[in-house]
Amino acid sequence: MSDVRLLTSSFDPAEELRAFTAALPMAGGIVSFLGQVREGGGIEALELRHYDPLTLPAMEGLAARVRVRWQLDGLLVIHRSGVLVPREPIVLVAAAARHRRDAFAAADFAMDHLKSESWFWKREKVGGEWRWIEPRAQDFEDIGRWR
Amino acid sequence: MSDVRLLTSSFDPAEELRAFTAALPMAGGIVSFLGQVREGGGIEALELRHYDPLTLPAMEGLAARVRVRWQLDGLLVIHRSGVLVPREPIVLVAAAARHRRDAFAAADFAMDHLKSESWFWKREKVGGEWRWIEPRAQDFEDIGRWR
Amino acid sequence: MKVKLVFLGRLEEQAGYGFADISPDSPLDWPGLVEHLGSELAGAVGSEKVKVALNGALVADKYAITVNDGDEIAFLPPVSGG
Amino acid sequence: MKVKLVFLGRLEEQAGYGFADISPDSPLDWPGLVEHLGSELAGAVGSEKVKVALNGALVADKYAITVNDGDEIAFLPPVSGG
Repeated sequence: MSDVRLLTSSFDPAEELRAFTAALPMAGGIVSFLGQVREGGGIEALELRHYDPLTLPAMEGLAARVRVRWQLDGLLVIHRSGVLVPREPIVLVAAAARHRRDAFAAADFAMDHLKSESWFWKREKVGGEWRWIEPRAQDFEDIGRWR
Repeated sequence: MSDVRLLTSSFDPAEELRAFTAALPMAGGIVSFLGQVREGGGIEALELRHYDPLTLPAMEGLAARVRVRWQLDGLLVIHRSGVLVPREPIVLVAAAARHRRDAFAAADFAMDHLKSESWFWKREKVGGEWRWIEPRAQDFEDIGRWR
Repeated sequence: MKVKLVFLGRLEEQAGYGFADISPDSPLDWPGLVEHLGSELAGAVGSEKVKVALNGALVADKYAITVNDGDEIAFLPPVSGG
Repeated sequence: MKVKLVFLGRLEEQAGYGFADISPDSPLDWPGLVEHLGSELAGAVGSEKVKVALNGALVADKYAITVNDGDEIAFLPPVSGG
């Protein structure tokens, strides 16, 4: 079971995890990653833009690659688009597996690839000014671990 | 902030994660591991026994080691003791950090050490009979990765 | 003929708009396409780092595309990390 | 004097009880302590794999302990994985 969603309004990560877990009683372990808009650093808002024809299909493609690579009982990928304020959830990935190592690796891999390869363009608002966020060298290093 | 608890009755992992996340607005990423009693395989119940003078202090010691090793904003470790039925949560670990890699590594390390070094003895009930669960070679391999 | 251009990320800021329709007389190759853009934007989309999608499908070699009536061309700068 | 013995995990099953009080006449060393156990249990707790806690603190070398009045001795078999 893979559940991949691109949302344009806020979601509740705790409830999503509850529902995901409840649907997978045979999974021994569930690893999740939740990314939220950090409070502090003067960031007033974060905007994520996507391109409809590419963004969700690429997320679904990533989920399929993860499912081939690890033995999972379920995979959840939720990513926001639009304008977000501090404390709002941006991304939730959860991988359920019989074996703990598979769940950790799958969630970690999915996040590295979502961060560096998925079709989102981000800008942040600081002091009333929007500025685009550039790719980070760290993300390329992260993704390089899987090659 | 470290929150380490040894519980003798059931808990709600989704609500625990919600509260943990809400308390850490400056954390960009939260990685969690939830272990639950698997449904299936004929397992009717799982019992975890602990030894009061050692078990919680050792969990607290593990949390302190994790905090020294990675830059975290918060760490949550909840472990059950007592008799559990399928679908009940056994363990919840969550690590919140500014950097995703730290959160993944900290949660992964904490789980490997909770599984193989913490003072719990487990038995499971299958077909009305209790049987003790022995240490698994896999757990020693998992823990060896961190040395 | 009519062609829709889509600018993502900071290219939208450079273009001043997210979408634009152009009406060329005949199918366009890459040089023909970028002629419809201002020189600054033409330089920006020409960068190796900017990828192109034709009707929602990423193209392997943008310099080899042919744009026909009704096509949608999206210019995709590097995605943001973090 | 009075000493409390605690058996964890499968040692509890082998002992038939989780706790036991013994009343030795004088402080015990390791051989003196295991004399108070049945031979099967004495063999089991003698294994290198079984650790010992004295008054809630893990001891580095169980064969070197001295047990005094009021002490609690816990016998800890390998913890379960999974």
